[in-house]
This record gives sequence, structure tokens and C-alpha cells, in this order.
Amino acid sequence: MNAAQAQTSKPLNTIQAVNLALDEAMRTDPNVILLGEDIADEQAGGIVGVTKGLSQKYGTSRVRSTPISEQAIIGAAIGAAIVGMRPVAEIMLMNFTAVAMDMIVNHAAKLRFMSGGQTHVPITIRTMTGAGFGTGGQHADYLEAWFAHTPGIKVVAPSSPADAYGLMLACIFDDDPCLFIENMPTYWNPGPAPQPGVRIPLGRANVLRPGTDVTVVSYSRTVADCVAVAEKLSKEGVSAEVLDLRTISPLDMDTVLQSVAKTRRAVIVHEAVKAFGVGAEIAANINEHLFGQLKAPVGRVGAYFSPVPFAKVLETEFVPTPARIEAALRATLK
Amino acid sequence: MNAAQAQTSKPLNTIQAVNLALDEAMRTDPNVILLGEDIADEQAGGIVGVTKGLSQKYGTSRVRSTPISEQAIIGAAIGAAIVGMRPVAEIMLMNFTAVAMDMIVNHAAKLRFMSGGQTHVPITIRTMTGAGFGTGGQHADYLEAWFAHTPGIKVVAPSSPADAYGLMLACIFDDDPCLFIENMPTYWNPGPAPQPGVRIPLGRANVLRPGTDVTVVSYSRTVADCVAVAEKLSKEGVSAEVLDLRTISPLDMDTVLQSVAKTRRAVIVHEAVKAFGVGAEIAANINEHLFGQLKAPVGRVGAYFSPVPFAKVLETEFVPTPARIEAALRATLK
Amino acid sequence: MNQPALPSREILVDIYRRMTLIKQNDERFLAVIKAGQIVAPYYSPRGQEAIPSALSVSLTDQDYICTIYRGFHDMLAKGVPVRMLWAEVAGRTTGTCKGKGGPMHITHPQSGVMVTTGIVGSSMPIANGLALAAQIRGEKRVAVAYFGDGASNIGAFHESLNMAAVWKLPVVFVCQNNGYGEHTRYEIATSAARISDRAAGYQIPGITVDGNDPLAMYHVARQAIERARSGEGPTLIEAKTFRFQGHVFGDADSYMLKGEKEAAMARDPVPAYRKWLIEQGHATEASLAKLEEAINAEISAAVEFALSSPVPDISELRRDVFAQEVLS
Amino acid sequence: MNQPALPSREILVDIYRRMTLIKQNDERFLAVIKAGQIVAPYYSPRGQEAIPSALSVSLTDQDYICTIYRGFHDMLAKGVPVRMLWAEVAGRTTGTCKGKGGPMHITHPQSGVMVTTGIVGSSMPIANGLALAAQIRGEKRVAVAYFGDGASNIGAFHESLNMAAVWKLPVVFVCQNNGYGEHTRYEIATSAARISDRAAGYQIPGITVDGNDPLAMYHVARQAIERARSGEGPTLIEAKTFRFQGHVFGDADSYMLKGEKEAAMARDPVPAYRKWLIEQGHATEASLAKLEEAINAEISAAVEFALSSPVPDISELRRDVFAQEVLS
Ligand SMILES: Cc1ncc(C[n+]2csc(CCOP(=O)(O)OP(=O)(O)O)c2C)c(N)n1
Ligand SMILES: Cc1ncc(C[n+]2csc(CCOP(=O)(O)OP(=O)(O)O)c2C)c(N)n1
Ligand SMILES: [Mg+2]
Ligand SMILES: [Mg+2]
Repeated sequence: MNAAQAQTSKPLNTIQAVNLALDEAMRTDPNVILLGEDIADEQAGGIVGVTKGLSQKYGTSRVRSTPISEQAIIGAAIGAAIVGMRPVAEIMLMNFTAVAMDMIVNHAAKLRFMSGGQTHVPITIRTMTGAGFGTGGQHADYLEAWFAHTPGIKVVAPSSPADAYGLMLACIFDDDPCLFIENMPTYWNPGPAPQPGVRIPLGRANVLRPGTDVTVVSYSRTVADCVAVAEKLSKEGVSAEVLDLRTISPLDMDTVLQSVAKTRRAVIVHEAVKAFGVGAEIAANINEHLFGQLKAPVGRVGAYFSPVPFAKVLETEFVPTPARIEAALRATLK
Repeated sequence: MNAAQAQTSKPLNTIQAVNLALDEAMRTDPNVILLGEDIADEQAGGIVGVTKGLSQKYGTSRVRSTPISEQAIIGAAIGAAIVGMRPVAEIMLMNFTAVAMDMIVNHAAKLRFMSGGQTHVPITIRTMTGAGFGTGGQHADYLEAWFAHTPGIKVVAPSSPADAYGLMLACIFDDDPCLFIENMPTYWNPGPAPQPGVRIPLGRANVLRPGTDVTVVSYSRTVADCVAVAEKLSKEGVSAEVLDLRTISPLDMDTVLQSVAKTRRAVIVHEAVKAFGVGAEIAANINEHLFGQLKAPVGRVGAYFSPVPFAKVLETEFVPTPARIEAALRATLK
Repeated sequence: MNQPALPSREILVDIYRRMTLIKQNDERFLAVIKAGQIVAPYYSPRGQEAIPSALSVSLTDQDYICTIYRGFHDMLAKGVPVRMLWAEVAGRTTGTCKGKGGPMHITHPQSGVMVTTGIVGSSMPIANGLALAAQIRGEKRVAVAYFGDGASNIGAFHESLNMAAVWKLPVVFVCQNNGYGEHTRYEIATSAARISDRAAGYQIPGITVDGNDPLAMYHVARQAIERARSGEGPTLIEAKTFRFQGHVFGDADSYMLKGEKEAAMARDPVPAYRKWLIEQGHATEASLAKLEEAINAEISAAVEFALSSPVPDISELRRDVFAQEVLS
Repeated sequence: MNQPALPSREILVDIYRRMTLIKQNDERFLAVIKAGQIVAPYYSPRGQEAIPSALSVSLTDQDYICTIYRGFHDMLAKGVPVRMLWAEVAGRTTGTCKGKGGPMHITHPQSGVMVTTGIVGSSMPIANGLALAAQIRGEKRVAVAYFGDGASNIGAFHESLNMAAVWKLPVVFVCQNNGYGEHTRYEIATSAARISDRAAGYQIPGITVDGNDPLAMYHVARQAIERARSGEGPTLIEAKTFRFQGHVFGDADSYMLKGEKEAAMARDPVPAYRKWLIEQGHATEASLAKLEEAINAEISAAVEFALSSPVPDISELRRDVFAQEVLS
């Protein structure tokens, strides 16, 4: 048992969990390399320390602090990936994917198809986001819908440290490009330790809390709020089933439909702007496949249709609050 | 009556219609300027001639051929717009918006909000796209869902030359940033002339073909196919109402819901990839607002979940074919 | 180059006034944040005061700047009212942006602060557009784009300089080279010996100047501004400096070279310039003390104004998205 | 610089063989497209044959290239089998990419053609990644990024050169400066007197060479490749050339300077090199005629192979999106 494994017996937070997963991947496969701004130890191991210790352990040839050049970062990851490496590239914040969008969607996501399967791009793009730190309009967007709409790239968003660990390992060793979304404001929240070395399969939702009256579908930060609201309503005798998608694309509609076929009520919750968000696709599918079987319209809770606001009062209300989630559930139960 | 107006009495194609609208806008407002690759007459007035004659008429100070620098193009448009100009910037193909995504979504779309309304960005981004020319994976994507999910930018997609004219004028003189999507393969198809100088209001769908049995919602190129399928089915006594959204964001759900409240059946058709596309938002809304009133699940027809393929057989099947549209309508009518 | 003529005493003191405003504002800011009275990310420009102060005296309200998350110094030097800045950072309706933008997105068109951005590299393409409007309209306005050394490695830098050069736009690109981009030292990320070397690739002047030397900075900036104003096109200025508070409030500086920050702080440009002004007879101790006190009072008033101003109403989430209020 | 030693006769003829293959392939291509036997957008590289031909003789199959929509010459020079190229452009299952990529996305890893892109500027960042893998693994492979003059104005160019320079990546950036980006003449869009001048901003060698002179091109490329292979880092080569068929098949060339194209075509590098080879005694008329005939036959066979190959099945729309087939 190595140091990394020993560590996993006690609770850990997402920063530690992702660090452990990267460590594990680098230890077991020399093709795993890391690219990103400030990620080497000389640069303090990342802006919040996710990659701390890794360059010391694996060298700065494999753990590279890059220039502020997101197109070049993703480009380098793509090039290395098509000749067999498994690069993990960090785009510090999700809003900055906007400057690397061409590399991600026109290249990483398409090369397997365009090459007729001769090359593929097993990169993992780590990025973080989420409102709550008063960073304003350009630092906290959830943009997963853009990528889910892009054939060829998988989109993953863990809701706990243990999931972050298992899903990160799965992404790194998956043969397709994966976008891995970390929620920043909950980085420091501790959670149970993961199973060392165990990957969580991509493309499968997790029934986090079983229930019979209503299905709540979520991912990333809002999962915890959904569970809390479910607990609260359970005191009133409402049994809510909470599904954590884990992977947004490919979307595990089978699990969602199985749950809603049972509960006949559904609410989808995400921090991204509601309009044209991931919730729309899920709601459309539920309605299509369970036509005539639902007891209430599918509810959707998301951010307001605005940029992320700065003032605390606005920022707090902007994202799905527990109150808004609860209201949506109650509306469905009426 | 000037030359431009005289010309509008005979049928014209979308290239001519957009050209006329730009001409009209430049003639009436000195703040209208054009930026884009190859757009001045010395560069042959654009890659397919949309801007032909305009630099000769209004000078190369106002009609500027740019370097191949999409970030700088949109940045220049934004800067000029916040001090009162109304730039029309061309991003030659919609896939290239990916390299300018930061400027479009983090800046153009957000500056009004982030500045607390002190500045706004009345730019129009013209772009073209659409499968059919064998250009393969990087030249024909419909990406409107990305922008519709972005608060602060309007998304417009005309389906005919006359609409292109009226909507282009509306976009240019709208006080918000607008993304204007032109379908390339149908550029040369003629259509009735527009009303000179008349703007078509943004945010309002057009009931293109009234009907009572099923509502077909579409925009851009696929509208024509929807009308053709509606005509075909009318011979079997099916009365399909075809709505052309014209503006995708803000979405005119009122008109859609009014129609579907009447027909109680709906199919949404777009050339973009179906998964996580604009159709999902529309379907989710129809289901929510007309819960229990529908006679059939809302149908959605879009492109396959793949990059745009090259081989003609694949390219033809990739986009919604009339056959696929017809099948979706029939499924709804069963 | 001949030693150019010294600017007037008025200008010399005005530069000091701006530097002092920035320095005092920063100190108060850190105090207020530490006290928990305001919660906001803060990227201190402390140590970089001289650059925009020495530059802005050659600009008018009609001239534009685009700056970045670290740009409180740029904004204050350009004339954003202190109380509106504080109110914005406190998230109040009386702030420059009604509390909706926050510290990384200060806008104040009256003083020419047109864009503040949190995306590295994006001040430059937008500054081009401001300059383009001036050029097309035949106005004599100039646009200044501020950015950091790290930003000189991103694509938008290149596109912007090339476009400005081919169109001879009235823009001045001011790279505030403080030796680090977040935790990454200049050499680790940047292949140019001097950022100004990159100007040659665009056939525009590129000048490296000690950004902590107000006089040197003044002359270089003035020349670039005049060049832009007279239609000769852009200039790339690399102003060398240092940031005293790390990247963001709370930064532990572990990535810095040993003693580097201490050495830079020992050469703090604000007291150094103060000393020089008095020694050279451009100002007296008493006159500067009075000026400092007035600034202190202005800042105190600003803090009070900010903290006693109302927070925005939730309905603001539906406003300023589009010109028309969002209904659904 | 001393005149470097002449390459061997074998190499000299090999360069001609590649140039001829490209030229003949282009001529046949235009004929087949005009006849309507194949429908595809075509960006002819005719006139630019010497660049990749003179370069590729210094590469092996282990070396990588990334090229662009115009890169048929780059691909053929690097060794993509002619029949697979034709089959791809005809949209057949026997094509390099099973007909799914098309002319703008030819990939053929066996010959080192790793990416062909239709997005201006994007060959460079990916070439860096190929070079990075080689560097990390300690392989002696080199990656070549081909791109045009217009592409030297896009952000990815700058980011790529800077990253390659700071990491000393084994990559060679080859700008094929044909004087135009689509309809836009070099000077209208590009602020540098020479694109190679931009290398100075990255502290890497930048060389402008007559790309239509196979010998000059050979020497410059060889030096850059050796530099890369020995770990000294990247080079920026600007190879001056001209395209004889405009931007894309059907282009009317109305934007060109009067007589410019005719003058360039009169200096056609392929017959000029052929003449030189014979005059200098490196080859005989008969030997070259034989070589040309063999190529002609190879191309004829390729066309026939392509046009008689099957088109893909619709189920291909669900394959190669992900490793697993898409089900819904
Ligand atoms: C496109 C983009 N990438 C990364 C970041 C994260 N980031 C914020 S500031 C910064 C460092 C910028 O360094 P520099 O340009 O030198 O400016 P300084 O902060 O030193 O003033 C980085 C990497 C960002 N904001 N935008
Ligand atoms: C990002 C991007 N912008 C615009 C285009 C459209 N486009 C295709 S080729 C081209 C010209 C490129 O010129 P150059 O780099 O000189 O290469 P050449 O075609 O002359 O070989 C343009 C603008 C594109 N493909 N990608
Ligand atoms: Mg810096
Ligand atoms: Mg060219």
C-alpha cells in the first residue's frame, strides 16, 4: 500500500481527491502528463493546489506549467494524445474554455470521426467554475450545455470528492476526450474517501437517494442542495429520489427514465442558466418517452437568464437556491 | 427612390438581400460599419460576394477587409459599438465563431449587464453555415444553441431572402448584440423581394403556413423542407401549421404555445445536432405549458449525433431530410 | 535620445497625487477586506502606481482605456470617482455598475474607463475598437490597452497588435510587466527577452521602460500617445514593475524568488518619487502632506458612502441583460 | 553563409519526383472535378510543390506533419498513398478516412500525416503536441506545421511559437507565403515586412527563403529539422511562393494584381527544376520522362480505384464519434 492509498482511508476534499486521482494515474501510466497554468510545484502546484506535489514526484517534463495560452495548451494536449499519450490539460476556469473552443470542439471532439477512426484524442480537460465567490460575470459560468451539444466529447461533473476521484480516473483512461468540471466554491468541503484505484464508469447516473414520489435529476454542486431538500421534504412524508448524473454526455437517460417511470414526477436542477440548458434535453426526453404517464409537468430549476452578477444578494439568488429547488418540487407534487 | 429600392421589386436571393440590407443601413446611418475577411471590393466583396459594391460606395474606412483574426475582428466591433457605432462583423463560417467565442460570450453578451447598463454592444455578427457542400467536419455546424444559452446575445436565423433583409436591418439597429446566421447552400435560391427599409421585429415567430392538426417549428434552411412536407401531407388531408421562429433567442414561446394549444401536436426541426439543441428547450416548454393537453409526444428532428460527415451519402442523411421530417410528423399524427 | 524637457511642476505633482490615491486606496482596501467589511476578490496593483499615473496626465476624459482585474490603479489614475469604485466593490447600487459588475468589471464612461475585463488578453482587441471608432469619426481620441506580461503570450495580443498596426489605429498597448503571471515567473512562460521585442513583428515602435520611474514613464507614454493622436499608429510599451501583494489577496507568494519582493518593496516607487519631488524642489513636505490628507479624507468618505449604500434589488437580474427587461 | 554542399543525385531526383507527383495529381484533380466525376471543394497547391518536396526528403515516416485544407502537396510529399487520397476525396470507404473526413481532413498516420485542418492557424498548436510527445518520450521525431501567410495573423500562431520556444519543442513552423489569404493580399492584412521577422519575438531563428527554389528550400528545411531533432528547439521558415489556381476551385482571381499570376506561372517551379536537373547532369530527359510516366500511371490507377470503391454505409454516422458506437 503506497502513501496515496493509505491517505484515502480518511475523509478528504475535492482538491485532495483530484490530486490523488492524478497521482494514481501518473504512477500507473507514463503516458499521463499534465499541462496547465501554474500547475508545477515551482508555481505552487496550481492556483488552489490541486496539482501540488506532482511535479516533484513525476518531474516537470510530465507536469508542465504553461504560458497563458489556452489554445496552445489544448493543442499540445491534442497532439500528444493522438500519438498515444493521455494528457490532462487544465483550463483554469470554465469561462476560459471560450478562448480554446476551437481546439476543443473543432479538433479534440472531431478528430476521431474526421480521421475515420485512425486517430483519437484521449485528453481530459480539467476546469473549474461555480458562483459564490463574488467573481462576477466572467469567472463562474457553467457551460456544459455547449459541450454536451458537441458530438465527440464527453462531459463529466462530479458532486463529491469520492466521485471526483473515480470519475477523474475514468476520464483519464477513457479513449475519448473528456471535459471534467470541478465546482470551485465546494472544493474544500470534505467527504468520504474513495476506493483507491477504482474508476467510476462514465455515462452512468448514480441513484444517490432512492425514493418513490418524485425524481430529482442533478449534477455537480446542486446535487447536495437537492439531497438536502429531499431530506427536508421526507419529514413531510415525501419520498424524493435523487439522481446524480455524474456524466452529462453521453447522457444516461435509461436510469432517468427508469426512475421517472416509477415516480411519474421529475425536476431537473443545475447551476447553469436554465434556458437552453442541459435540463431542457432531459425534460424533452422524459416527456417523449413517458408521454401520458407523468402526473405533473417536468420542473426545471437553473440560473436566471443573466450573466453571473457580482453583488452578493444577486449572486445568491442567481443560482438555484434550496428555496427555488423546494418550490419546484412542491409544484410538481401538487 | 434610390437604386437599392428599385431593385427590390424583382425576386432576389439571400446574397442580394443581405447586401441590400447592409447598403440600406450604411446609407441611413454613418455609424454602421462592416468588418470581416475579404469583404471590401478590392478583395472581391466577400468570399461569395455578400458585401459586393459596399466599399466602393461607402469607402474602405467603413468597409474593412481584416486580417484572419477573429478575436480582433469581434473585439474591434465591440469597442466601436460601446462608443456608439453599429458594426456588422463577419465571421466567415459559424465554426470559426469558436475562435472568437471569448469575445462574443464573455464580452459582447455581458458588457451591458456587467457595466450596469452604462455601455451596450449593438453589434451584428454575420455568419454562414450549413451542410450540403461537402466541406466536412469543420465548416458546416449549426451552433445556435451555444449562443441561445448565453444571456445577452440575440440569435437570428432567416429562412428566406426577404426575411434576411428585414431581420438584418432589425439586427443592425437593435441595441443588443445579435448573431445572424445565414445558410450557405441556399444562398443562391431566389425569393420574393422584401419591403424596402422595413425591419422585421426580433423575438417574434412567423406563422408561415397556417394549419390545425400539427405545429411544425423550425428556422433557417429546414423551414423550406417543413413547408414542403406540410404541402405533401395536406394532400392527405393533414393541415400542418408551420412556424418559422426567425429569432431563436429571445424565443417567442407565446406564438409557439398558441399554435400548439390549437393543434395539440408539435414537431421541432433544425439542422443542428438534435441532442441538447434548440429543439430541446422548445419541447420542454411546450410540455410544461401544455401539460396534459397534447395528443402525442413532441417530436424533434435534428442532425445525427456526429460531426458533419464528408461523403455525400452521409452528409445527405446527417441533416434532417424531408423523409425524416415527414416520418416525425406522421409519428405525431398517429 | 536627448533627455526630454521636464514636465511642469503641476504635472509632476499631479502624477504624485494619482500615485498616492492608488497607494492609499490599496492600503485601505486591504484593511477593509481583512476586517471583513467587504468580501470580494482583490488583485492589488500596489507597486505599479507610477505606470498609469505618469501616463494618464497626458490623456483627457475623451480618451479611452481598457484595463484588467488588477486595474484599480489604471482606473483611479484615469479618474473613476473613488466612492463609486468603493460602492461597486461593495456591491451597492451606487457603484459604477450598480453592483452588478464588481471589481473585475468596473466601467465608467465619463472618465473614459470603457472596459475592465477578467479574461487575460481581452483588453487589447476591444481597445482597438475604441480607437477604430475614433479613427473613422476623425476624432483625436486615443485608446490605451493595459495588460500584464503573462497576457503577452495569449493569441489576442498578437491579433490586436497586428490589426492595430495594419490599420494605424490610435492605440497604445501598455504591458505592465510585473515579472509574474499568477504564480509563473516571466521566463518560464515568455520566450522574448523583452516583451517590447515583439513590436518588431508588427513594424511598430516597442519600448521597454522602468515603469516605476514616473519621469521615464511619462516621456515614453507621452510620445506614444502623441504618435497615436497624430495618426501614426500604435506603440507597444513594456513598463517594468513589480506587484507587492502577490497575485490575489491571500496569495502566499511561495513561488517568488527569495528576497525578490522585499527588494522591490524597498524600492517602493511612491515614497521614492515623493522624496525626489521634495529634493528637487517641485513640492514641499507640507504641500504633499496636505494632499495626502485630502486623499485620505476622500477615501474615508468613499468607504462610508459605499458601506451605507443600498444593495441591489433581485429584479436587477432581469435588467441590463438586453435593452428590454427579461420577462421569463 | 557558405553555399552548403549539394545533396546527392538521389535526393535531387527524389525532390523532383515528389514535385511531379503533386503537379500531376493537381492537374488530374482539376480535370476530374471539372468533369463532375468528383464533387468536393478543392484548394489547389499548384505552384507550391517545391516546399514540402524539398523538405520531406529530410523527414522519415516517424516524423509528423500537420497541414491545412490546401495541403495535398504536403501530404503527397510526405507519402500519403495516392489512391487513398483520391478515394477519400471521392468519399469512399477505401479513402484514408473511410470517406468521413474529406479533402480538408486527410489523416494517414502511417506516413506521419497526423492532422489536416480547415481552421486557419490550428495546425501549429497540434504540431506542438506531437513534438511534445516526442520530447517527453525521448524520441528523435520532428513535427512540421504547415500554414499560410494569412494564418500568421491569428492568435494560435503566436501562442504556438511562444510555447514551442519556451519548451524547445522539436517542431518546424513552415509558413507557405503565397502572397494571399483567400482574396486578401499580404500587405493588407500583415504588418510584418517578412513573416520571419516575427521569430525574433520568440528568440528562435526565422528565415525567409524562396520556396520555389528546391535547393534553397532543401537547405533551410534540413537545418531547421536538424536543429529540432537535436533538441535545440523550433524554427520559423517563411517559404515564399505563389498559388496558380486562386484560393479555391472556381476562384475568379479578380482580386489579384494584374499580371501577377501570369508572371508567377511563367516561373513555374516544376519545369524550371526539371530543366536545371537535366542541364546540371543530375538526370536525363529520358529518366525524368520515365518517372513522369510512372507517376501518371499511378494517378490513373488511383482515380480508377477511387471511383470504383464503395461509398460508406449510413451506419458510419454512429461510428467513430466515440470509441463506442453511438446508440441513440
Ligand atoms: C484567458 C485566461 N486565462 C487564464 C486566466 C487566469 N488568470 C487570471 S490573471 C492571470 C495572470 C495574468 O498575468 P499577467 O498578464 O502578467 O497580469 P498580472 O496579473 O501580473 O497583472 C491568469 C493566468 C484568465 N483570467 N484568463
Ligand atoms: C479561423 C478561420 N478563419 C477563417 C477561415 C476561412 N479561410 C479559409 S482559408 C483562408 C485564407 C488563409 O490564407 P493563408 O493562411 O495565407 O493560406 P492559403 O490559403 O493562402 O494557403 C481563410 C480566411 C478559416 N478557415 N479559419
Ligand atoms: Mg504579470
Ligand atoms: Mg496564403
